[in-house]
Amino acid sequence: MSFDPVRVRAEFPIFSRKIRGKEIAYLDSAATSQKPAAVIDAMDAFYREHNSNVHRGAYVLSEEATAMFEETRGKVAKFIGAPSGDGIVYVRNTTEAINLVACAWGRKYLKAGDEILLTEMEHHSNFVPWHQLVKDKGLVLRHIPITDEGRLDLAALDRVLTKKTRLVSICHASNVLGTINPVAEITAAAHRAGALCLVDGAQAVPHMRVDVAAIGCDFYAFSAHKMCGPTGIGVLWARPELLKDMDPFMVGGETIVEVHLDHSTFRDPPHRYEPGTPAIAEVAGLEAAIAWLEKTGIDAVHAHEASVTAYALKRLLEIPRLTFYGPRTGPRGGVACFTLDDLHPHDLATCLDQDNVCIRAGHHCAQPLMRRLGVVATARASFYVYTLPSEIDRLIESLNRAREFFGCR
Amino acid sequence: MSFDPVRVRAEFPIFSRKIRGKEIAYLDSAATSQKPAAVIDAMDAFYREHNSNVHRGAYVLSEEATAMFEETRGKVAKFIGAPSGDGIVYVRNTTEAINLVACAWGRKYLKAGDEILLTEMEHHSNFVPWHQLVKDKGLVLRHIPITDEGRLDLAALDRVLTKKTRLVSICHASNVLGTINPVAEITAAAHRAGALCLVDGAQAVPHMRVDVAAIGCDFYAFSAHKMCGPTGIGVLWARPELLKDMDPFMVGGETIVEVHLDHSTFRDPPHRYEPGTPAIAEVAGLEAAIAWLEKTGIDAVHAHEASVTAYALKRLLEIPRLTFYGPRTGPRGGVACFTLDDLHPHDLATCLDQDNVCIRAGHHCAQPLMRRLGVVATARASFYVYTLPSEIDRLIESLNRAREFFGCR
Amino acid sequence: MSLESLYQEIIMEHFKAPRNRGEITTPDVSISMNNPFCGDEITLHLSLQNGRIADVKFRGRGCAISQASASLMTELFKGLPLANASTFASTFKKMMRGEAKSNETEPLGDLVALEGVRKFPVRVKCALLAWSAFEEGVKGKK
Amino acid sequence: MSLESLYQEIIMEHFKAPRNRGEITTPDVSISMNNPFCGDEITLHLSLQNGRIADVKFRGRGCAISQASASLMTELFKGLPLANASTFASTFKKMMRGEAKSNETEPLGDLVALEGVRKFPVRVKCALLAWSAFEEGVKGKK
Ligand SMILES: Cc1ncc(COP(=O)(O)O)c(C=O)c1O
Ligand SMILES: Cc1ncc(COP(=O)(O)O)c(C=O)c1O
Repeated sequence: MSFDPVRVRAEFPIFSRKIRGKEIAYLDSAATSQKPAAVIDAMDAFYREHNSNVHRGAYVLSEEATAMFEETRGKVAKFIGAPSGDGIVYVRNTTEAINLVACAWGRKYLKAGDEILLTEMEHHSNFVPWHQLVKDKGLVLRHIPITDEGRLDLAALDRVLTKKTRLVSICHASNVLGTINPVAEITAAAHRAGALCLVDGAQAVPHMRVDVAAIGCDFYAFSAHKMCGPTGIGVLWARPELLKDMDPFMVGGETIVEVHLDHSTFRDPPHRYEPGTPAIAEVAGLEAAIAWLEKTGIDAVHAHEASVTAYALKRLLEIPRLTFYGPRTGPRGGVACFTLDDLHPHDLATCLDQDNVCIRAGHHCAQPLMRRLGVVATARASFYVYTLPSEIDRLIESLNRAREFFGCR
Repeated sequence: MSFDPVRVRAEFPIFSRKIRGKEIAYLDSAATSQKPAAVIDAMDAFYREHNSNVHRGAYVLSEEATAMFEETRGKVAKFIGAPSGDGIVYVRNTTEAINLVACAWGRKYLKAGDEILLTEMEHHSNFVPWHQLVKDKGLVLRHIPITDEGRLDLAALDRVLTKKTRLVSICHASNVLGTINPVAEITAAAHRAGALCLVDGAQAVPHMRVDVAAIGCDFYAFSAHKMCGPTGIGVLWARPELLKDMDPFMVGGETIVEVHLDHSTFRDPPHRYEPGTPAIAEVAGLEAAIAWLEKTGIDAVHAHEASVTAYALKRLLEIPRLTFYGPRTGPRGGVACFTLDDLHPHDLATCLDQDNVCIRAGHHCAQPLMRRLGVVATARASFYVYTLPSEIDRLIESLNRAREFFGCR
Repeated sequence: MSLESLYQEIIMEHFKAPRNRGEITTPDVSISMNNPFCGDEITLHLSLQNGRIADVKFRGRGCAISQASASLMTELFKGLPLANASTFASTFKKMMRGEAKSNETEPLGDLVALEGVRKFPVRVKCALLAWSAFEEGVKGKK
Repeated sequence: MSLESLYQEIIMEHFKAPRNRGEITTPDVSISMNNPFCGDEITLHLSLQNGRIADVKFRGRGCAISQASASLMTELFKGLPLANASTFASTFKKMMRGEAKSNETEPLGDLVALEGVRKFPVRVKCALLAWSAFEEGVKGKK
C-alpha cells in the first residue's frame, strides 16, 4: 500500500476544524503531534468498555486492563528494537525518564569527580536533571561542541570524553537543528571509554526507525505525545541488568514487595519504578499509536517527512534575509529553524497565526544552543506524517506577508 | 434537582457492557472509579479540536490549551476549598504528590532525629516515601495506633506527637476501613506541636465535600482516577508559601527560567514542580470530572453512598461467619472490608467474578494495617455514585453461592 | 471457564486436607516467599540425601489454589532426585504459561488439575508460589 | 483581532525608533530580567533624585511589543516622582489583566495602544517585561 499523505491526513480529526473560517496549517509537531482517530478511539474504548485498575483485580475488567497494560510493554520493545518488554518502564514523558536515570542510577553510582558528557544541542530536559546531580555530587559536566553547520563536532570527542566519563547523554535528533546524531558511533566511543550512554529519542522515535539493539545504548527515552500518542505517558527503556540494580526513584503502591511500619522492600523492575496507579488509558493510547505508525509504515513516515522538509528548506532559503539554523543537506529531521531579518520570532509567530499557520517562536527549551547560535530565540516550523506541501506554501506566503507588514527590506 | 441513581448510572457507558451475558456489578471504585460520558467526551474533544502543547505557542490552539490548563487550577482549588489555583500542582497521582513532598520539602528541611508521624491505617503510598527519607536522613517514624473498631486512637496522640515531630501525614479516609479521620483536629494538634500536616485525600475528594481551608492542613493530595476523572493526573495542593521555598523535585522543560551549559535557575511554583510536557488532555478530563461532580452535587453523592453503604453493612452482617473490619456506625466512607469463614479472599473474588460481581481481594496496599488486623488479606467491596442497592443484593447472593460452593459451615 | 473447572475435586481435596504441612527440624533448605499482589506467604523446608528429596514440608497462608498446588507439589517431590524435581518445576511453569504439550505434562499427574488456573490470569501467581519458592531455595544446589 | 489592532502605529513607531535606549553610567537602580517563555531580556537603569526618576534607560532584546512597551514606559517615567511611576505600573498591569476602567487608563497616554495585546494572551508577558523589571528594581525604594 503506497503512502497517500492526503488520505493519512484525513485520519486526524483536528484538521477538519476551521479557525477564522480557514484550515489549520499545524507546523508545530516537534512540540506535540496531532492524534489520529485510531488513538483517540482506543482511549475512548478503554474508558467505555475496559476501565479498571491494573494488577490486583480478580475480575474480567481488571484482567483485560492488566493484559493490555503488560502486553504493550512487549509491543513498545518491538517498536524500538529492544529484545523484550522487561526493559520498558512507563513514565510520564521524556523528561521524567531522564530524571529517573539521574536519580535512580546517577545518585547510586556517581561520585565526586565523575564526569557526564552532554552536547551543546540538548533540550533543557537533558541538561537540568544533570545540573542538579552535578551540584549535589560534585560531578563535572562536559559538552560535545557543535560545528557551525549544526552537527556534533566529533573531532572534539577525544578531548571531552575522558577516562572519568561515566555517562554520555545525547539527543538522537535535535528539536532545533534537525540534526540526526550518530548515536551508535557515540555509544561505541562511550563504551570504549567505560561510560554508559543515554539517548534522548524524543525527536527520533516518532519519525524514523529506531533500533536500540543496533545503537547499543544503555538507556533510551521518549514521549508518546510526540508520536501520535496521548499526553501523560512516555517510556524509559533501559538494559534490564541496569534496571535490576538501580535504586527506587519514586515509591509507593506497585513498587513494593513488603511494607512494614518502618521499612519496605522493593519489587523487580519495571514495576519498581512505576509508583501508584499508572497512566492506564494512556498506555492503551500508546499501544494504538504504535499500531498506527506500524500500519502506516515508519519508513514511509520518514520518507514523507524528508520530502516535505526538503521542499520547505528550498522555499525558505529563497526568502531574502532569512537566516537558517541547522544542516541543509544530508539526512535530517523535519524541523526548520530560522530568523527573518531583524524581526523578532514572536512577532513573526503572531503574524503567521493570523493566517492559521502555527509555528513556534522562542528558545525551544534549548537556551544553551541559542547562545551558541548567537540568538535569543528563533522561529521553528516542524513537520510530521500529516504535513502537506501546500502547508509549506502557506508558511511561505504568510512569511512574505509578515515581511511586508513589518516593512522588512 | 433530586438525585436519581438510575439516571446517574446511565451516564456511565461502561455499565451498558455485558460480560457472560450479564451486567457488571462494579464494586471496586476505591481502586479506581468508572467515568461518565462527559469526562470521556471532554478528553476526546480536546484531542479532536484543541490539541497542542501548552505555554509556548503563539497560535490559537495553544492559547486554548493553555487557558484550559491554567484555568483548571482555579477550578480544582475551588472544588477543595483552596483560596486560589496558585497552590495547585499537577502530578500523576496521589503517590507522586506524596513523593514530591517527601523529596522537595522533606529532603530540604528535615534532619537526623526529626520525627514524622503517620497512622497504622495508611496506604503504602503514605508509608514508602517516608521510609526512604527516614533511611537517608536518620529520621524517626511514629504511628498513631488504631482502636479495635478501626478508628484512630486519639488518646495516644499525646504520646506519639512530640516536640520533635515535623510532619504529620495521614489519610483523610481509609481505603480499607472506611474510617473518616478527624483531619482538622489532627492538623490543629500538629500545628500546636510545631509540625506541618499532609492529608492524603485519595479516598475523600471523590466522595465528600473537602475544604482544605477549614481543615487547615499544609498539603493535600488526591488522584483524578478515583473521582470520575482520567488516569495519569492527580493533584498536590500546598500552601503557596511552602511551595515557594521548596526545592525542585523533577526538573526539565517548564520548570526553569534560565538554562546554561552548567547550571540552571528555577521558576516560581506551581510550574517549578511540573517537569516536561504535562498531562494536558488529562487536565481537560479532570476539569470535566469536577464539573460533573459539581453538577451532580458532591453532597448528594455522599448521601447516596452513605445509604448504599448502610444497606451493604446490614446485609453483610447477616451472613454467618463473616468478619467485618472497620467502623459499623457513624459517618464512614463507602468501603466494606470483610473475610468469610476460612475462605481465602482470592477464592472468594474469583467466585464472585463468575457472577460479574467485581470486588477486590488482597492487602489493598495496606500491609501494616493487615498485620494490625491479624490477616494477610481481606475482601473489599467499595461503592460510588453509580452503585445501586440491587448490586449489593447481587453481592450477597454471590457470597452465599460461594459459601455453598466451598462448603462453608 | 466455570468455577468447577478451576476448583476441581482434587484441588479442593488437597486444599481441605493438605499433605506435608509442617516443618522439618533441621532442614537443608528453608525458604520463605510471598506474593506481592495478595500477601500470600509460604515457607518450604527440604531435607536432602544423596541428591534426593528425603523429606519436604510447607507452611503458609494462602488461597485454595496456592495451598493445593503446594500440597500436590510436596506429594510429587517426596523421594525424588532433586534434578527430576527441578525438571517437574520447569514443566509446571511451562504448563501455567500454556506452553507445554500434553505429553509433557502427563508425568505431573494430579497436578494437571491446576492447568485450568491458566484461564484466570491473576491466579497463576497463586499456583506458582510454592514452585517459585522451591526453585529459589534449591538455586545453586545440585 | 487583526494584526493592525495589535501593532498600532504608535507601537511600530516606538519599536522602530525606541526612546531612551542605552545605559546610565552610575545608575541608582540597575535590574535585568528575562521572560522564561521566549528568553527575551531587558536591562533597566534608573537614576533617582529626591524621589523622582531623573533619568531612565533600557537595553534588551525582544519583540516589537516588549520593545515598544519599554520605550513608552521610559518616556512616561522620565521626570516622574517614583510613587507616581509605581501607580502607573499598577494601572498598566491592571489594564493588561483587563481589570482597569477606561478612566483609570487615560493617564497612561500612548500606552493605551498596548491594550490590544490583551487579546493575544501569550504576548501579555512581552508587554509586561519592562514593567516587571521596574517593579522588581524599585522594590524597597521609596
Ligand atoms: C488512601 C489512599 N492513598 C493513596 C492511594 C494511592 O493513589 P494512586 O494509586 O492514585 O497514587 C490510594 C489508592 O488506592 C488510597 O486509597
Ligand atoms: C529532544 C527533546 N528532548 C526532550 C524533550 C522533552 O519531552 P517531554 O516534554 O515530552 O518530556 C523534547 C520535547 O520538546 C525534545 O524535543
